[in-house]
Amino acid sequence: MSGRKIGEVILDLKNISLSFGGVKALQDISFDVREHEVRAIIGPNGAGKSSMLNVINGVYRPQQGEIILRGEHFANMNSYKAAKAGLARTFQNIALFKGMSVLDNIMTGRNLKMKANMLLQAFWLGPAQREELEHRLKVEEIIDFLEIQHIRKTPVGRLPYGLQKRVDLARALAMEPQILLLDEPMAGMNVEEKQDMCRFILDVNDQFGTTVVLIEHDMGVVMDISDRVVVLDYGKKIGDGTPDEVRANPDVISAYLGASH
Amino acid sequence: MFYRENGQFKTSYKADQQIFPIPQDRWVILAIVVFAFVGIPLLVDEYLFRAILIPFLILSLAALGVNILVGYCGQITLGAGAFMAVGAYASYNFLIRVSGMPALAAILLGGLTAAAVGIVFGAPSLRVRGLYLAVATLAAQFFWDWAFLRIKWFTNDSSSGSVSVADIELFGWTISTPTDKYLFCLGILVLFSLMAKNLVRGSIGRQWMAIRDMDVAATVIGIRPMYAKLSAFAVSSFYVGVAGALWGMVHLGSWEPAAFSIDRSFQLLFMVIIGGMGAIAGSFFGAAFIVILPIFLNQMLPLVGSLFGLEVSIALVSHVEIMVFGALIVFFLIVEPHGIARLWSTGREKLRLWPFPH
Amino acid sequence: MKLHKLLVAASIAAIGLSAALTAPAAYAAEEQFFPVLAYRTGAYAPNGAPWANGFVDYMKLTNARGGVNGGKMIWEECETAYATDRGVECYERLKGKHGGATAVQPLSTGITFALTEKAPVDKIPVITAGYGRSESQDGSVFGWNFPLIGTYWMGADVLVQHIAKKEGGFDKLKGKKIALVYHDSPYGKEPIALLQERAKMHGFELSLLPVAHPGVEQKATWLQIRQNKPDYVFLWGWGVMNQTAIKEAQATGYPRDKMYGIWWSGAEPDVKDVGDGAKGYNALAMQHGAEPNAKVVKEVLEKLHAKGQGTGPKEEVGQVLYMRGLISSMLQVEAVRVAQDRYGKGKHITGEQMRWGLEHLDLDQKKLDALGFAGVMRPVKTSCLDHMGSAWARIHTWDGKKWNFTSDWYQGDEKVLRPLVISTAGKYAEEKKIVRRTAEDCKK
Amino acid sequence: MSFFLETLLGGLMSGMLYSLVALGFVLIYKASGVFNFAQGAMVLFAALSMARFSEWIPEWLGMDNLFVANVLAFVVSIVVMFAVAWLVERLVLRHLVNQEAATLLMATLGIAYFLDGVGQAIFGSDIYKIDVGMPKEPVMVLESVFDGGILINKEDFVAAFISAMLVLALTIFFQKTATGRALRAVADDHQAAQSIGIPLDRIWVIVWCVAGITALVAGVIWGSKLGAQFSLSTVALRALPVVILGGLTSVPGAILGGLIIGVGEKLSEVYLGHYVGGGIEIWFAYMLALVFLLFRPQGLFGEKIIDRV
Repeated sequence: MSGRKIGEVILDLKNISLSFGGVKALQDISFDVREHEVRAIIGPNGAGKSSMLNVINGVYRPQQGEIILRGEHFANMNSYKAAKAGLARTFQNIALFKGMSVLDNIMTGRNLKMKANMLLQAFWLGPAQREELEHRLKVEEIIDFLEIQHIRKTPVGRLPYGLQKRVDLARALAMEPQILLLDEPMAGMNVEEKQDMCRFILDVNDQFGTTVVLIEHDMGVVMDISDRVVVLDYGKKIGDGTPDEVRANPDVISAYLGASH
Repeated sequence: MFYRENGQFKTSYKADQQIFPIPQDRWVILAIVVFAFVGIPLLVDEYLFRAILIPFLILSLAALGVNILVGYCGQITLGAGAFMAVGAYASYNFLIRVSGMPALAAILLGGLTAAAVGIVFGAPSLRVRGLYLAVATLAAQFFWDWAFLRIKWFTNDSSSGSVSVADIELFGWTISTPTDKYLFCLGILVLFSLMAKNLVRGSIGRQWMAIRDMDVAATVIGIRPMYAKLSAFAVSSFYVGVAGALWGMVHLGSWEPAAFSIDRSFQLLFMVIIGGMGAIAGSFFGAAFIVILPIFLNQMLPLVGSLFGLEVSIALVSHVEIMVFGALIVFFLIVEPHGIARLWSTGREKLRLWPFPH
Repeated sequence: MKLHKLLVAASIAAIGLSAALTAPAAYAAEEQFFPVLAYRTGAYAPNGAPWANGFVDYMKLTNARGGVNGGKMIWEECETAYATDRGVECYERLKGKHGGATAVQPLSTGITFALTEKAPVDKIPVITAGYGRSESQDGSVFGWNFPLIGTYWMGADVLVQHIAKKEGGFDKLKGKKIALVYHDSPYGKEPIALLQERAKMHGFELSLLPVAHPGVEQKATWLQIRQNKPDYVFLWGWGVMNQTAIKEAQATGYPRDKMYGIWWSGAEPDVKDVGDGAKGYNALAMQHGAEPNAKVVKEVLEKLHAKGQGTGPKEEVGQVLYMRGLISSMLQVEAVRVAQDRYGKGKHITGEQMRWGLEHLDLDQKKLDALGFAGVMRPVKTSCLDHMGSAWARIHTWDGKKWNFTSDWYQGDEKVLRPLVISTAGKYAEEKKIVRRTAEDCKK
Repeated sequence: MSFFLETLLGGLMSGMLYSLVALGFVLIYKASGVFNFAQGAMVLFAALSMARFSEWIPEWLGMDNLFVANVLAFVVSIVVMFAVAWLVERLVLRHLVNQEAATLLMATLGIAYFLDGVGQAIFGSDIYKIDVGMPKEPVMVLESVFDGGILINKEDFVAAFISAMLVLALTIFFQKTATGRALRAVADDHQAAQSIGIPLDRIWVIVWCVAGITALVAGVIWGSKLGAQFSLSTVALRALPVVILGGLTSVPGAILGGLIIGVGEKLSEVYLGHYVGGGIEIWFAYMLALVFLLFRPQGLFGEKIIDRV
C-alpha cells in the first residue's frame, strides 16, 4: 500500500433494510467506505452481499435506510444517478453485452461522457467523429492496462470465462469511476488468473486512486488486499474492521470462518 | 486471392474506425453503389424497375428501420405497417395542405410524424417486453388501420378513403418515369443506410445493443433505458415512415390503408429475421429475398410442374409461397438466427483465408 | 453448411432466372394478350375464382369460334390475393408481354385505384365492369378507365329507386331508415356519396355501418341494426362478409326480404351455405343474374367443358359470378372487334387502339343475340365522354335454391348521377393537374 | 334495457369463443413458455379438416349418414391435429429449447404461415360447410319482463355449452389424471419436472395435442357458424388481447378475459362506435389490453414476473 492515502468517508450506508415479499435480504445494515480504500464485503452464501451492492448502485431499492454519497443523501439510488455520481460495478455472473465486440463493450462504459447528439452521429460530422476518437484513445489505454489488446475485435461471447471477467472490469474502468464495486471478481478463476486480477485491482486502486468495494469468497485474497472488511450473515452485519480484527472476531469465526474452513 | 489483408496496417484509430476497414470491401461497395446509380438504369427494363427494384429499395428502407428496433435494440414490433401508413398519410397531408411544400420536405416530415407516433406507441416498452410489447405494437397497427379508414380529414375527405398524388418534384426534377423513381429511392436509401450505419457504430448504437443484450447492466453503466428505447422507436419509426411515404407517393401514386395492413408488418419482420437481425446488410438481403421469392415461385413452379406433366394452378403457387415463407422463418430461427447476412459474412471470412482454410 | 450454400445458390439462381423469364418473348402479330388478375386464395377466393373462370372461358370460347377476324386471344393468370401491391406487381409483370397487354381488368377497387395512375402512362385501358371508381365514368378526365355497364353510384341509385317504388313513390321515403352495411375499404365506401345525396333529396335517414376486413365479425353491427330497426339494409360486402351478414341477419331476426345487396353481394357462394336462412334475400343484378339457360352458356358447355377444356368446375358455368366474368370478357373481346373495324381486320390492336374500340362500343340487341347473350343483358353504347355505356339493372331474389328475377328493369338516374360524376371527376382532375379532354380530342 | 342485455349476451357469446382460443394459448404457454401465434392457424386447419373429411368420408365409404360422417370426420381431425402437434415438436420446438421468448414467438409465426399454406393446399381455399346440426333460428325469451323480449340465439347457447364442457373436461384432465398433474408440474418448474422423470419432449407433444383439440372444437363451432374458410386464422389476433387481460398462465384468466373482451368489444362498438364512425371493436380490445399492460403487466390472474440480477 504505497503512496496512496486513505481519506474521508466517501460513501456512508445507514440502517439499510431490504426485503422481497417476506424474505428479509438485508436488515438494518450500516457501514462506511473511505476514499481510496479497498473495502471488502464477505459472508457465506445468501448473506446478502450481492443485494448490498445492488442497493448501493440502485438496482434494488431498500425499504429503509439511507445512502450518503459524498455528503449527498439518497433515500434510494437509481442506477443512472449512481453511474453519474461515479459508481461503477462488475457482475457476479458476467453481464457483458454478448452480441458486441470487446472494444464496443468497453466503449459503452464511456457513454455518459459522450455528448454528441444523434444528428451529428448520423452524419458522422466533426464533433461526433472527434469525440469517438477521443474516447477510443481512453479505451485503448484501459485495454493496454488490462492486457487485452489481442481480443479487441472479438465478440465477447467467444471469450473464455477469465477474459470475460477482465472485459467486465475494463468496461467498469472505462467509466473512470470514483468508486468501483466488484461482485466476486475472482470467482471461478484459477490461481494464475486470480493473481492477475488481484494485481489489476490493486493497480487501479493505486494508480487512479479509485475506491474499491468488493465481494469475494477467497478469504486469502480478501485478507491480502483489503483495508477493511465488513462481514454479513443472513442479512445482518456481524463484524466490521481491519482484516486482523475481523479474523479475531468470535462471531465471524463461528458464523463464517469456522463453518466453511 | 485478391481478398487479402496482408501488408495492410492501420496506423491510426481513425483509420480503424471506418465503416469498411478493409479496402477491398470499400471498393466493392463503392462499385456496387456506382453500378446501381449508373449501370442499372442503362440495363434494366421497366418491369424490373417497377415490380422488383423500386419495391426492393423502399422495403429495404423500411426493413432497415425495423432492424434498428428489433435487431439492434431488441424490441419486437408487429406494427411496422402502421408506421408506414402514418408516414404516408402524414406526408400526403403536408404536401396537399401546406402550399408550396417541397415534396422531399413532406416526405421527411412524414417520417418525423411517424417518429413521434412511434415514441407514443413505444412507451409501453419501458414496462413490458416480448409478447406484451408485440401486443402494444399490434394495438398501433389496428388503431391506425381504423383511423385512416374512418377519419376523413386524413384522406382529405376523399369519398372512397383512397388518396392519390401527382408526380412529385425535387428541385425542378419531376419524378415520373420508373428510372426517376428508382434513382430517387436509391439516393434516399444510400443516404439513410449510411446514416443508419453511423448510428449503430456510434454511441447511440452501442446504447441500443447494450439494452438489447443485458438491460440491467446497461442501466448500471449509465445508459437510460427510456432514452435508448424511445430513441430506437423514434429512429426506427422515422425510417419506416419515410419508407411509407415513398411507398405511397413514389411507388403507388394512389393508395388506401390496406397497402399498409398487418400483413405488411409481418412481412417486414420476416425480412429482418431472414435477412439478419442486427446487421445493416441483412435488411437488404431480407427485402430482396421477400420481394423476389413470390415472383420466382410464380414463374418457376408451373415450369417445374410442367416437367412432370402437372398443371400447377396459381392457387397452389400462392399456397406454396406462404408455406415456404413459414418454413424459412423457422429454418432461419433454428439454423442461422443471424440470417442471410451471417451466411454472407461467414462466406467472406472463408474468402479472406482462402485458399488456406486455417 | 451445405444447406447454407444451397440456399445462397438458390437465391442467386432465383434472381438470374426471374430476370431471364421476364425478357420479352416473341409473339404472333395477330394475337391479343390479356392479363388475368385473379384471386384464387385468401379471404375472397370463393368469389374471385368463379369470376376468373368465366373470364377465361369466354376467351377460350372466342378462340374456339375462330378468334376475332382470325386473331386469337391469349392470356396469363396472376394471383393478386385481392392485395393492391400484388396486383400492381402482376400488372407490371404482364403488361409488356406478348407485344403489350390490350386491356386489363383488376377485379379489385383497390387495384383499380393504383392502376388508374399508371394507365395513361402505359396507354393500357383499365376495364372495371361493375366496380372501380364511379366518377371514372367521366371519360374526359379518366381517359383510360372503363366502368362498363355499371358503377356503384348507379347501383346504389337503382336500389333507392326500387325501394321507392315498393313504398309507393319517392315522397314515401321521407323519414324512412336505411342502413348501409359495407366492407370497410374503397369498394365499400363508394356508394356513400350517392346515398347521402339521395338521402338529402328524399329525406330518408342513412346510417353507415362499416365492417372490418375480412368481414367475419359482424355481431356488433347487427346488434345495432336490431336496435335501430332500419326499414331497409343495403349490403355492400364481398367474399365471406356476405354470407356472414346474412347469417347474422338470421340470428338477430332481421327480415331477409328487407335486405338488398349490391351485385357483388348477390351470387351463389353468398347464399348457398345459408340455404333457407337466406330465403327472400334480394340483390341487385348487374343486368344478368344466374343464366343457366343462356345460349352462350350452352355453347361454353358444349365447346369447352364437354371436351374437358373448361376452366373450373362445370356446375359453376352460368352462375352469377361466372357470368359476370364471362360478360366482362365478352365486352373486351367486342371492343377488340370494334377497334379492328377501324384499324384493320385481323391486325394486332394496341392499347391505344383498344381505347378507341372501348369508346365506340355499340352492342345492340341484334349483336347480343348473335353472341348468345339474348335475355342476359341489354344493349351497351359507350362514347368518349361516357365510359359506362349502359345503366340498366334489376333485382333478383334467392328462393332458398336459386336466384329469381323479381323486378323490372331500372335505369340509373342521369339527373342525380351526372352532377356527382362531373364534380368528383373535376376534383380529381384538379388534384392531378389533368386537362379535360374536349370533343375535339375525342375525335383523335 | 332489453337491448343492453342482448348486447351483453352477444358479447358473452363472442367472448366464449375467444376464451376457447385463448385457452389454447394458455395451455401451451404454461407448459412450454411458448406463445403460440399459430393457434389461429390451427383453428383454421382443424376446421378445414373437419369440413372436408365430413364431405369426403361419405364419398369414400359410399354412405349417406350425416351423423356418422361427422363423428368419423371429427375423429380423423383429432388424429390430424395430433400429427400436427407431433411434427411441431419434432421439427421446430425441439431445436429451439432454451431460446428467448421472442425467438419462439417468431417461430410460431412461421408455423402459422406454414399451416395456413398447407391447410389450403390440401383442403382447398373455398368456403366449406360444417353441418353439425346447430340450430340457426333465434328465439325470444322473457317477453313478459321486457318490452319486445330478449332475442337469444340457440346456436350461441349450444356453442357456449360445448365450450363449458370442454373447459370442464380439461379441468378434470389437469386435476385428476397423472398426465395432467405432470403437465402442471412442468408448468411450475421445468427442471423439477425433469428430475422426477417426466420427459419434457413428450409433455410438449401432449400439450400441443390438447391445444389442437381446443382448436378443433373452436374450429367446429366457428366453422358451423361462419363456414370453414381462410378468415378463421385471423381469430388468433382477436384473442390475443384476451390473454394479456387474463394473464398468460391462468386458465380461469383466459375464460374471464375472453368474456370481458367479448363484452367490452360489443358494448364499445354499439354504444361508442357511432360517435366515431364505427368499426372500433378490434382496436378497442387492444387498447383495453394496452392500458391494462401499463398498470398490471401480469394480467388479472397471471403470476408476477420478477427480474433477478
